Amino acid sequence: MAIVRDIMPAFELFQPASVDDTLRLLNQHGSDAWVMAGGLDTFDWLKDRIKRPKVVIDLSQVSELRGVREVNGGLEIGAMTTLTEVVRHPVVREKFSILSTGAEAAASPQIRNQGTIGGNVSQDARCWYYRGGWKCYRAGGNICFADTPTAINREHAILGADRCVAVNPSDSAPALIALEAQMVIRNTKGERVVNAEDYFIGPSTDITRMTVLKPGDLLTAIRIPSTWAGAQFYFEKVRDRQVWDFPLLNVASAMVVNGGNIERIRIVVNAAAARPLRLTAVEDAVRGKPRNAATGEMGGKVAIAGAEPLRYNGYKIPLMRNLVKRAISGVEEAKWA
Amino acid sequence: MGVVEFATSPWGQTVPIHVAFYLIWVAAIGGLAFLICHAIYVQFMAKKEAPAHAASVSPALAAGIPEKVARHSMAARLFHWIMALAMLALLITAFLPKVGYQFPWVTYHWIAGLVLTVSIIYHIIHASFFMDFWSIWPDNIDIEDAKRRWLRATGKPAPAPRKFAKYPMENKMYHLIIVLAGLSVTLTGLFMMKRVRTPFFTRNPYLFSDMTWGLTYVLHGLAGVGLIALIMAHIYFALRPEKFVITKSMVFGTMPREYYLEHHDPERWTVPQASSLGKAANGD
Amino acid sequence: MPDKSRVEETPRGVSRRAMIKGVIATGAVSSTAYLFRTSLVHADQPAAGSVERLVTLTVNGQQRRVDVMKQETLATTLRYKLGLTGTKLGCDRSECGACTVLIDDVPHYSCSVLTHTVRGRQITTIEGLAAADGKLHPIQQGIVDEQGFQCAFCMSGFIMATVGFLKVNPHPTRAQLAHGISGNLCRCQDYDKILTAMMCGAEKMRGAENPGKVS
Amino acid sequence: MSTNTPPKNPNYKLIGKNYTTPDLLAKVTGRAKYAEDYRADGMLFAKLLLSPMPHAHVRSIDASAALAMPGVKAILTVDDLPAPADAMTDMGQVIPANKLGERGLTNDPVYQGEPILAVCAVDEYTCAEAIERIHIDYERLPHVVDPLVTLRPGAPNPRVEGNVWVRPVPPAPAAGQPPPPPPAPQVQELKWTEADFAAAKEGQLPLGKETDHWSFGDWEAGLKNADLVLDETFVTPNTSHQTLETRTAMAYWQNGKVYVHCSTQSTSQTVPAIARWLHIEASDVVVISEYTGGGFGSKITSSISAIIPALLSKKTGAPVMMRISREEEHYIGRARPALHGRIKAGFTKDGRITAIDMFVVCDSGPYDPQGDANQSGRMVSLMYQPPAMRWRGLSVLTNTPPRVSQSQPGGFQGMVLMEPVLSKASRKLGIDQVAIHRINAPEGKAMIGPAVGNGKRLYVTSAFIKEALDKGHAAFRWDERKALPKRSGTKARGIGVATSCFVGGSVGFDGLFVIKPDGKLYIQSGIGNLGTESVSDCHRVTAEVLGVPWEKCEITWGHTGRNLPWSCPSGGSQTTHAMTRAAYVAALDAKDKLQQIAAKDHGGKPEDYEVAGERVFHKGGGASMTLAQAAKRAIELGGIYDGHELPKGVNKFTVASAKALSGQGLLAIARDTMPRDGQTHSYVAGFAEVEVDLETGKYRILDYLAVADVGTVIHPRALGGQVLGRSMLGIGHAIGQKWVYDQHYGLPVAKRFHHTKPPTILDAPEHMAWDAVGIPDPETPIGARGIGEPPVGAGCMAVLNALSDALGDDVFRRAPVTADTILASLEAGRPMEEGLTAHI
Repeated sequence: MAIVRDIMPAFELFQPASVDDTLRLLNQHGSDAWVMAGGLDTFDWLKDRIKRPKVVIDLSQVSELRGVREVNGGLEIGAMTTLTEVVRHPVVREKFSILSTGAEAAASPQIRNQGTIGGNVSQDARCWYYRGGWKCYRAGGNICFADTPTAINREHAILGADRCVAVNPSDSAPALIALEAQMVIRNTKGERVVNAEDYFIGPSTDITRMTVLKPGDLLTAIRIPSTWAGAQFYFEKVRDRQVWDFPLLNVASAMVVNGGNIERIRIVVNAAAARPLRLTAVEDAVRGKPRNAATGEMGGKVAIAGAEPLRYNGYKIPLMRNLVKRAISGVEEAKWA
Repeated sequence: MGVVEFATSPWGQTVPIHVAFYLIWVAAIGGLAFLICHAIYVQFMAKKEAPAHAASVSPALAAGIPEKVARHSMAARLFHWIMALAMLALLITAFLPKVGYQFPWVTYHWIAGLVLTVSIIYHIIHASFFMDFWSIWPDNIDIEDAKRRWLRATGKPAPAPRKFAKYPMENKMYHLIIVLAGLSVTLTGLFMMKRVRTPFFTRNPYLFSDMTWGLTYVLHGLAGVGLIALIMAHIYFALRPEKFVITKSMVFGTMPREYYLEHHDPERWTVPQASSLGKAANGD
Repeated sequence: MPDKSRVEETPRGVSRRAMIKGVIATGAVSSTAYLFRTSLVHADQPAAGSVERLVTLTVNGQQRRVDVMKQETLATTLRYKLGLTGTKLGCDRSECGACTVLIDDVPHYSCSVLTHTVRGRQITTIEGLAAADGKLHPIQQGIVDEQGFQCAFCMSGFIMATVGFLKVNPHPTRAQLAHGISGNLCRCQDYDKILTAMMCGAEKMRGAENPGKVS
Repeated sequence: MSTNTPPKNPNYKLIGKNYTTPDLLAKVTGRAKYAEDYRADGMLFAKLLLSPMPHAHVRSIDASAALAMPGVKAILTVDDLPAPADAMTDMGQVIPANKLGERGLTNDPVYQGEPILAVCAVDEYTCAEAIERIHIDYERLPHVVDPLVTLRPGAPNPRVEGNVWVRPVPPAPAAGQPPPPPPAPQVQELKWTEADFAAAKEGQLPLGKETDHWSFGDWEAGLKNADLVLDETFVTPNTSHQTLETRTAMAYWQNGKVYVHCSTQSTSQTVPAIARWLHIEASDVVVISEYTGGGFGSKITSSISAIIPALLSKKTGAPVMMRISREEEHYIGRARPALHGRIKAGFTKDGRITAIDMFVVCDSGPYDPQGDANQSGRMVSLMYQPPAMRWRGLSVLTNTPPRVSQSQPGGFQGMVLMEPVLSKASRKLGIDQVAIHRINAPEGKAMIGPAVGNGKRLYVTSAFIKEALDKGHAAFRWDERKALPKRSGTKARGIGVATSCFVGGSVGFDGLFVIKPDGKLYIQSGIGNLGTESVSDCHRVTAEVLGVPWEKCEITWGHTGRNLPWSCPSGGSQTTHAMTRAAYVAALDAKDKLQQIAAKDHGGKPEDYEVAGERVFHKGGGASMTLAQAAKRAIELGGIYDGHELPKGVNKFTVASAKALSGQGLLAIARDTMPRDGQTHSYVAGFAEVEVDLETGKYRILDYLAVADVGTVIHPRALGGQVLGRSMLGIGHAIGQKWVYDQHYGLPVAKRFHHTKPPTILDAPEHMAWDAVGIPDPETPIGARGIGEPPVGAGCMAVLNALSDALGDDVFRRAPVTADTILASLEAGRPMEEGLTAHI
């Protein structure tokens, strides 16, 4: 079969108006069904004719999945809330600014106007071999094209690789994990809630999936507890182009400092592995220490323990070290700045 | 739905990538079906006549047979059980994730694979130089007797089969098949280690062409699912009452004199006389 | 790979298209519709509960009845069924912004919006900006005054993105405006002149809204 | 913010003034029609089937299942294409067709993505499904995507014939005879030795056998007597042109003529190109391209793919549109060839270059040999004025998409290879960057390239780059910025300057317009409308010379069925120079005819009459007539006045148009035969300031200033757009644009914008400005030169020189320079990128 791209193949389109209807459809069509939120990840797969779902279930009409609600000091964000809505929400900006910073770092304005928070955390890997339609492990094959003697893997993983070396590209995910967010997942059997850090899975667990979502599952909401409201936050994304680009690496930290000492801290990096990595070792190492450059340096060194570079991504190790350092002790800006 | 799964290579060519995973179930169900049928057959259909044997043992010779006939040396048993463990580990790590139970399996799998390979190499050397190498391979008599048994089992006239040598026919046949499956699975497996991260050498997935790799995976898969059925059959026979003596001999190393005299032909499996048993036990 | 069933159903597809042609004949659909006709190969009957193909869109204030395939993007509908070719396709992959239109005043990449998802929403394209009497929108005027853009293939997208951004942030600094319209690519890379033109337009807009403070 | 104050000639009413171009209103309202915006009754669609392999032979094609599908109308393969035709230059010189050249479709693909066939159906959905039903049996052939790999002993060749282009030396022209056609280039096999590769140090370009070379002066002595000799290897990137409008085309046949709606940089020049590809008469081709969504060299005369819908239309008897997707554009959309370069340069203590020894390997892609290799040497010889120089080069083939000239072809790569040497020298010798550029800069009729046929070296018409450097030095507050600290906190900052040059104009084209009885000028423009606005800018000269207000000028462009004159290709910065000259001579022709008509009616000699203020009047008062009256008289007089009699020497293309326009008024027609002493070139000096984040390797461009030496400024805003726009093109090459190929499979993995990184508005310098020296070129009447090309190298290298100023030497040795390279190199204290591997 000759390959042709850039024309979407036919599919059956359903536009349920409620979560219940959605779940019923998901249950009915099982693995034939493709859930579409903002569609920005979806359209790439469909237009390339690489993935060909028989049925597309468009969530755009499910109003109950939209919007940000305040729930006892925290927030409950509907999965279909657009990144722009999240970025502009006053409470997010005021209490959980790390999330607005992270979400605003994603993609481009138009994409944020359409892309949803649920879609952003559930998006598929961007490895250019996988996305190019090469039949790799993640695509059900038996090879990783990005980890071969000739592979170009500048954007790939330095940690947690297992056959597949793709990374998770989400910018909002690390912020959510830092905020101890919880993901609300529903299917016809009922509802379950998982911690954001457990929502993402690596290739060693399931090489073909990025999250715990299975056919029939629907991410309905993301809950942010009040735990870290108003804490000191740090988010930084390093990318090639200042807009419209996935992270080479990003870091998010939430910190409570008392008397100059780090009392509580959560720190997460993404695009270093197939899942956002919460750096518990770093958290343990710096907790109780004074918040200063020395502690930052130390945290940075702890962060990169066990990192394994590929041919072209060695830079990610010092980059991760430095970003973690900054996430702990901040940036030393230039005098002229 | 084919037996082999194909994929489109980066050059747009259709190449095999591995066996269709439904074969796991085919093998499992097939194995189960076999042993159920076998059980039913043995239970109800097989002729219940006392096995008539061509010549019976001369009392003089029988007298010399020790109480416990040494069958498997410690070394041989050790090998068998290590291999068995490795094999089980391989099957579990290979197939559980495929049937939905996810866990990081790759490392365990290749480690178990190495254990299996080493034990097989050991076995080959040991069997070739320290054991009666030919004792496990079917000989003319086995084949002739197999025919006789079949004719008699189906009620046709045929001369009585002779007693077995050291290993019953089924045993020998099974070994033959397991050798084939085992060798293909380990050889392909060794090459496939070139595609995962191991401490031994740098990965090179481009060692072979897409097609060669595909066939390697297919062979590995076929042998793999084949082993599911084989192992099931093996365990089944090991647990059958009439074969249990043999199973015990794989644990303790010896089988009782009576069983030996009833099933085995001292002419074809000469065991050392009682006097020299001690010596014989440490290695035949 | 494409399932045979679809091809066998073609006869039905054709008859269905004939019905749609009828609709076209009534003038409800722009006469360009048939140029990018509903595909024969994809003209099968919808499954129970799935979307109906005949939809009503509100484009530049007008109601337009149009026959839309399930996988059809808004850009395709606008360009090939409603004849609104001012909306350009530069990448068809939400990577260039040339196809930017306003949906309920919010800029979207029309190449990455299924037409079926915008039923009942207000769509504004470049053709809908200038006043009925032909008076240019202040942003358009700003470009004319400053000779913004070179080849201008990206222009309508840039204009729609700017108009959408200014609705939320009418008093941007040059840097803020740059961020606001950073979802649009210009390959002539006339970015400096574009920003100058857009800032000029923004000024005019503020002037137009409160004529008192025209600077 | 463009702070530009080009000195304007006070006598000019239009030249040097901003105005609203005639195409702008349609653009801002979305009414402007680009190729894909046209519709025709019963229009069918076409889609391409692309080769999945980088090098293969098609054994067989089974399209039966596809053709059996309802809605599928036709399939076009290479067998349906006309044989390649020879080309003919304006001088009537025949350029034999390249037998190994590209044909649009092929059974022997030489790069992944090369079109094998096209399917035509009622819509694209059907096309796509049909393509998936086509089975093609390929024989895979060895491939190579890295020019240095194919030069290794025993390495595969990208084409069956070999791996390098060799151009046999043309025989010397016989006395009095026109030069014989240049012999067709040939592909041969060339392998370097293991010793060649071993001789090069890590990261250094091996110097194996070349296929082409030239030299002037005693370069060996120059290097020997130098106080400082640098030997630097640098690699420039392959970059797709990535015009925002892909090369979509729609075509149909009417009364034996083919009408092609395509995307092209040039209008009249596209007619013969399409005629040649279709192997039909130029008079049977009508090109419609009123608006083109960018070219940058990739659409100089449209694209060969435009013949596919034309031929399908012939086959099906219906109009056919072939939309080209962004991914397809990556394959057939053309790209700038990468140059691997190594330059050995000698300097005196005070920074003057003593000699340059330059070696380049040009990745020419699978088809035609690219001139970039040779041009890089020529431009280095002009920009840095070495007293002695040797240039050696190879044009190597690879199984990657076809290359073609991109803004400042070769010149750009020359600057990118030489500027790092210059800035390193400035640090080693402790000489200011601006000073070292100034001391080596060309001046006046500066020499360029090696000696030609007559044994003499060629020279340029003029060069005022020193003035540009001085202007920029002041405007950029260079010395103030230089005095600032280089490091603070986690940041480092630096400033950089770079000079750049390229061909700035050609000669010999035609002007054509009619003064009608309504007193208006109806100007015919054969110039392409690709956004530079030269399509109308050049004709401001006509109005200026005749003293007609711009409001009374109507310009017809973009449709060769509307009687356009023969114009230069809109490429290589020729247009402003060539077409202002053509407009000027046409205006003189009109003036001459007006004076003659006035003399006829009112007595006296033509030279007694003056043309100004829309009138032709007797010097010192008295008789006069309006242009409207003169136009009426011209029709009455007929003959040469209304175009019934046409002058000799004008291109036949223009003659045909003039005939169609005759009798409508006073017809002005002329070919530019004005003298020119020297080769016209333009120059730009770029200044940049960057800030590098030492912990992430990311850098921001804080400020950028470009000062252009382009002679007289015709249209400031359009010029500003060109100077800063093309500077950004160069900056894109500095900060991120690239190709990425997997060498094992020979396939691209970077096909999307977020992979190939064209700069966004947020990657542009935070502050940008431009200026122009504004000194007229002495060798052309209006004094205007072209500007499209030279800003590219200036933009790229001003930024990279600023980066070196901030970080010091040996951090990077190829472009683009991205965060990963900077961070890894700073971490290791040496260049950490793979210096020579292509497409990483």
